[in-house]
Parts: sequence; C-alpha cells; structure tokens
Amino acid sequence: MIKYLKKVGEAMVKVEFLGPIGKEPMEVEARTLRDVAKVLQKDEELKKWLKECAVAVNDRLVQDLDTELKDGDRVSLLPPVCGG
Amino acid sequence: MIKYLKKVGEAMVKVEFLGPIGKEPMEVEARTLRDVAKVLQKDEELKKWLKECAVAVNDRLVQDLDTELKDGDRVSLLPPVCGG
Amino acid sequence: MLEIYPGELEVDTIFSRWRRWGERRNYGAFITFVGTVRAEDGIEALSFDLYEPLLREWFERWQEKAQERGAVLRMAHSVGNVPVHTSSYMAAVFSPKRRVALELIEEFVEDFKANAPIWKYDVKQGERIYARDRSQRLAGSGLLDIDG
Amino acid sequence: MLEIYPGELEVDTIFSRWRRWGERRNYGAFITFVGTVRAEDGIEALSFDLYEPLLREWFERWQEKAQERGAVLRMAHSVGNVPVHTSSYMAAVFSPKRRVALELIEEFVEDFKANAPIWKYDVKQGERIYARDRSQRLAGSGLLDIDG
Repeated sequence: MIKYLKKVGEAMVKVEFLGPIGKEPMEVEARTLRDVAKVLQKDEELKKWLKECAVAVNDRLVQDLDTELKDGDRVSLLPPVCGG
Repeated sequence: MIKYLKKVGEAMVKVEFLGPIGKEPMEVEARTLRDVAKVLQKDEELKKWLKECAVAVNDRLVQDLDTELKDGDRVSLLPPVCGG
Repeated sequence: MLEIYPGELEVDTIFSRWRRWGERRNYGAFITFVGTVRAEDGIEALSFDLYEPLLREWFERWQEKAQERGAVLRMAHSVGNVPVHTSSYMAAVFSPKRRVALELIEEFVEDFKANAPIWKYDVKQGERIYARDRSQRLAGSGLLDIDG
Repeated sequence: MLEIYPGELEVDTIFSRWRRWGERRNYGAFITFVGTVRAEDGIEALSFDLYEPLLREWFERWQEKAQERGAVLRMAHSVGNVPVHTSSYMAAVFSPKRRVALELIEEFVEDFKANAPIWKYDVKQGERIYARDRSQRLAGSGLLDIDG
C-alpha cells in the first residue's frame, strides 16, 4: 500500500515506453523529469534505452530535466525512429 | 526553274518552323547557317521570330553560325518553350 | 489528411482519391512519394509501430507550414506488417505551381524520416527485429541518461 | 519510357501501370509529378505542340543521367487540347532509395520546363493563343538574328 502514498510535493506520473522498448507502463513519484530519470536509471534493462530515447510529456517533446510534473502527467520514452 | 539550280559549293537544305511560327517549310541554298540567316532575314514575318528562336540541324541544337551544311540537311527553328 | 492503415497501402486507390480531391480544387502541381518495401537482407516484410498522438501533432505542424505557402500535404502510413514489394508510406503535396510542390515534398519527406514517431522492424521467419541501425534519434535524446 | 498522348492524360491508369512496373523491380522510392491545367484567365483548355525527335533525345540524355545514379525516369505528355482540371504532364522517378529520387524529380522537372521542345497555347473561345510570356528561350536562341 505504501507505494501509492505520495510524498509531499510529489506527483504521481505515468511513464510509458514506446515502440521497441516493449515494457509495460509504470507509475512513478516525481517532482521533475530528473526524479523520473533517477528511478529509471535503477532498471538495468532500461539503462541502455535511456541513452538513445527522446522524452515527451503529455505528447510534447521536452528537452529540460527540470521540467516540472503534476499528477496524472504522462511521460513517454521514444527510441530512435525510422518511418517509411 | 533557276531557283532549283544550286551554286557551286552550296547545299540545298530544308528549313522548318516549329510550334507557333506556323509557316510552311522552305528549301534554301546555303553553305553555312549564316547563309540561311541571310535568306530568312529578308522575310519580314520571320524577322521577329529570329531573335528568340533556337536552331537545330538534323535534330541537334547548334550555337555556331559557321556550322556547315550539306545537301538534305534539315534546319529547325525552335521558338521559346513551355511544356507541362 | 493523415491516414493510418493496418498492413500494406492500397496505393492506386489512395492515389486516385487524392488526385481527384486536388483536381477539383484547382491545384496545378501534385507530387506523390511512394515508399515500397525492398526485398533485401532476406526479409519477408517490414513492420511498423507508430505513436499516433505525436505523429498527428508533427503532421499538423507541417500542414500549417504548407498552408503558409499555399500548399496542402497528405500522408498515409501502415502499422503492422508490410510484405516486400508492397508499400508502407505515401506522401503528397498539392500546390498551385510546381516550385513550392518540389520544395515541400523534399523537406517533408526528409523531416518525416528524421522526426516522425514511427518504429521499423525487419521481419525474418516471422520474427520482428528492431531496425536500430537505420533509426535516427529524436531531438533531445539521452535526456534521462543522467548517469552517462 | 516517354509516352505521348493526344488530349488529356489518363492519370490513374498511367500511374498504376508505372507503379506496378517499378514494384516488380525492387525500387524503394517512386515519385510522381502531375501537372494539371488550372482554371485561370478564362481559358477553356491549354493546347500543346511538341517536336518529338528532339524531345526524345532530350529525354534519353536524362535517362542516361538517371541510370548513372541507379534510377529510372518515366514521362507522359499531351499533344493538342487539354481541358481545365485535367492533366497534360506526368513525370516519375524510381530509385532504390529516397535521396536520389527526391533530387532527380526536382532537377528533371525544372529542366523539362526550360528545355523540352514543347509549345503551349491558351485556348479561349476555341482559339489557340501562343503562351509567349510564360515561355523560355532555348540555349542559343537568336543565333540567326544576324541583323540585330
């Protein structure tokens, strides 16, 4: 139960892994994207993807680790693309 | 009859007028393209076209007035183009 | 103006529909790009995932750029498996005159390759293999690699 | 690879035939340009004359250039009257990859406009009026104007 209790000032965000990453979405407590990064770094399977993934918050690409997050935000990891 | 008798060294060439010029082909006696030019200059109706026409001899564009001509050569006048 | 289809595109049908749409609107130039799956490296098919919300946003930004130049863009893309010698991608530009159409088709297709959120897989013996080597990183990639 | 038709082009039919031709030959990129007659200046149609021997030579030189880059060109053009909202010109490039195809379609269509021996007329009330203002002089124009 404790994992669903947020710390003060933290938001519960959903992290989703697009395309070939092939991992189920997870819920993460975070104030900013930096907090999300800290959590994902701990996952050995994800580490290799972090180097090459772009990041979108609520379907907008972001480039700042200090991007603030609020409850219900959706963080998406986008691996290298190749359409056509 | 006399116009079909060639002078020594001269060739009988056919001059054709493409696209919008709308003039029947003519036969001209000429050693070089310069001779053709002299004949065509005399035609008031053609004078305005000469300024803007390119010239092909036997379906190859030429850019030299001293291009030599031989019997049966075909000289074509090509007005400005606009395909498509 | 962005169409997404499961499996290979019915190229002739899409082309004809687009063409008739543009003809009635008095566009003088209509350019289409068709991307077809080549038989190479022993693949049976290519396969695609795409992220539709971001793809639509990317496309709409391009549509606005095109409109500023009096032109209109259209695009169709496959999701899932697309067998060799069939097509997975079509793009089109309509414009009053040729110049804008020729410029836009190039800019649009190149940016598509670099920035459209689509992932490609080779299909060999029924297995989907991510085409990492042919893929390009999006802007800001590596942001979360705070360890690196 | 150069097709000449009286009157307007049957665009869908030509497109489909070209597409199937390229598909079987494992080209990954197929770009078409379609030029359609716009309703403007009160014209009923455009009309075209062309000089086929020189047009074929011009086209064959382009075909050789394309071949050096692994690509193939196709083209269709009308002679005679082509009503508004129908098409008079189609060009296509097939190539293994997109880059060459995007470059070639632009170079080919631009050179076509400047150098293909084709003459255009506006058709108004059944009368053919040479489109002198929109036409371009070929290389060496004025050669015979020795008086000027």
